[in-house]
Amino acid sequence: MTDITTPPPDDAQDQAREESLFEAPPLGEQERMVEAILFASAEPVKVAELNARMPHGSDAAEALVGLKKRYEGRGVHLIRVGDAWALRTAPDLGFLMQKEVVETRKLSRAAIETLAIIAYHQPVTRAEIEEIRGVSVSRGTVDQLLELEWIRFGRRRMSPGRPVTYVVTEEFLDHFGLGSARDLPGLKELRQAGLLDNRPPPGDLPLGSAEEDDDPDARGQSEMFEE
Amino acid sequence: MTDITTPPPDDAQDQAREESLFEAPPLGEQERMVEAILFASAEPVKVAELNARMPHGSDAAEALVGLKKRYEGRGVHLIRVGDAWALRTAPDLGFLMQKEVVETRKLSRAAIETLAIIAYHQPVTRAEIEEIRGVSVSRGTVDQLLELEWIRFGRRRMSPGRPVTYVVTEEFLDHFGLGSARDLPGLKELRQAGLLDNRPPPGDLPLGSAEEDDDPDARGQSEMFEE
Amino acid sequence: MAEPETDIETDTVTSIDARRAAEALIVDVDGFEGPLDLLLTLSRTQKVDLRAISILDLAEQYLKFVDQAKKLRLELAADYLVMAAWLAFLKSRLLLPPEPGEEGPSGEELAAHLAFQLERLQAMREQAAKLMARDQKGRDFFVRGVPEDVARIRTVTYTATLLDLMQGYARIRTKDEFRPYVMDRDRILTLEQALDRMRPLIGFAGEWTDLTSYLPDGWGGDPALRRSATAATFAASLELTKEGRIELRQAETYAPIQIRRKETTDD
Repeated sequence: MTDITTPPPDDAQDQAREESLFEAPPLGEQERMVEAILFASAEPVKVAELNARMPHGSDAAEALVGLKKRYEGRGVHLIRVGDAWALRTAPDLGFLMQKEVVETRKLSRAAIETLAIIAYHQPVTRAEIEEIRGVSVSRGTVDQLLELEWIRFGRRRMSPGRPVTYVVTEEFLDHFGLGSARDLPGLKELRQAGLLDNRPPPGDLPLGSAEEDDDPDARGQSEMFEE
Repeated sequence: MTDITTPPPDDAQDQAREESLFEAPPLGEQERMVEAILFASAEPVKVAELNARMPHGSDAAEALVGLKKRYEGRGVHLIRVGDAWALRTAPDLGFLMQKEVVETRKLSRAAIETLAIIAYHQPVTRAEIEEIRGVSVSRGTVDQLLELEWIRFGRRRMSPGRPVTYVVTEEFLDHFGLGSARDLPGLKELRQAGLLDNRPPPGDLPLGSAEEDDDPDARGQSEMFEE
Repeated sequence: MAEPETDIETDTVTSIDARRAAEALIVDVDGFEGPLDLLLTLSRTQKVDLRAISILDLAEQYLKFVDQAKKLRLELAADYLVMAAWLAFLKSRLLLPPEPGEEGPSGEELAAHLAFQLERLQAMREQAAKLMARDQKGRDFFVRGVPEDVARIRTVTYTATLLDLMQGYARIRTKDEFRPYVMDRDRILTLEQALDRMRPLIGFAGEWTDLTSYLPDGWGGDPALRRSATAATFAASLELTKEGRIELRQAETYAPIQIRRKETTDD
């Protein structure tokens, strides 16, 4: 009798190969497998490793061809990295990988004061602003207001050094809901509104005349506020 | 000093933005975008965030419908997690992923039961969990579930002592592949059988009599489950 | 965990198998999560649907279990004994007709609730098992292996209100001009200042306190300052008394003046 339980080794191998050929999953299924492995993998995966992880008889290289076609023109691409493969978001959609966060901050006290002086005294030079505030004005503060488009450069002053002046913009009026810079309340109104803690000085200086002390040479800025 | 971190947008960008106000990208393009965003994220992404990141006028919800269809039967699935969406590998391909398996700490029987009770009865107080299990809940059990981010604190119950309640999280839904807490298996049957009712014990039962003091107002399980 | 395959008959625990099962339960007593868990395990020996379970039989099984544990000198936790006592009570309620005028729920009601608790616990156990059998993230399905970072682009916008602007301007325009006027009053404590100072403090004056302790720091040394501060503080205390917020007393002429908060709850 022949020993049927132990076939010759060659036959066994052949049989296994044959079986695995029959057992290999359909190509569509292999594509799914490659897709899942590449999706979950932290690194690009070599074809050999794909084959090792997939059921016997699978042909990762062929599945990759199909998968590459499937992802053409999509939001995700199948790309080759050296001798390995990876899924990556389409390069043209890189702009989606950012999130815009808008943060609103209160303007600094220095900036508010500088802005107020420009609004009440425009056109006004930096030296004049410093004189009114009693402290120097940093370049950053002015830049910030320029960038916010709340102030802009006015005409140069016809005085030694021809310093630039600053004026407020339409954007400024818009933001603060003012028809014109003339609509800014005067000192008297500020006081009536309780914005001034101190008692009125004997003379109750109107804004316009206070201006004169600051800048005797300046012409034109005060008439805006004269009633 | 300047605080400005972003330069003003250039003209090209402005123009693009203006155009996009009038014309949302075609739906196919929106699908690509949603695909890329979800693909790039390990966490589920909320529809609102998708919309915020896509160009003006995009409708992520609509794009998701198309995308879901596209991924049907693939190696990667588009799944809903609460009000967010995520791409996940198809569960039937888990066998290919031995390399990616994350070893998780084995949960105790007490922890698993407590988790199920919270999921089905949420929002639920500790006293209610103890009444259902007939045994006190150890601090470690709750801590473990909190640490896994499968449960979190819900609103306090408006009853004497204002006990905290526990609810399950989006991470819980994601982990167990649930679209929402309504998708918990057998929820309807349990409710119909009255097994999710908060039925006060008649008189003095050795188990759960403490519950009465804690929470006389407790009304059934969460409104989450009400249709 | 012992899964008793054999019935423990309520009247005859004679067969060796049954005794072994009962002992297995007892030996495993640490494995139970409380008396309800034990009851649920015992109920399985009835081999019926939980809805059709005989609570009376179950009570007897439980009491027998506790008896045997005692015989084996196993120490049972208190809640097992509390449950035993309660089940004994339930048994008597179920067996004996209710006495006329007896208060409280009937035996049937109590038994029904216990059955409900058992059924609910059983249901939760089954759901827990189903939950853990679901496909799980990181075990059956997987997330993207190389998530991409989302860059956060921060845009800072600055705002200010018209009020800010006006206050800012008022600050500049007034800071020099009126200062001397205020400085004249440097060495005088006004009634308003004393009131401002006392108002937030009196809330804490539950006991009689010497009025002089309310003088501002640094006003007690120089006689001129002290005089002004004392006068203003006294005037302020009169004002607060008038408002009904404090009480004021003096034991005799020239004795220290004392104040304390008036309890508003009294009226």
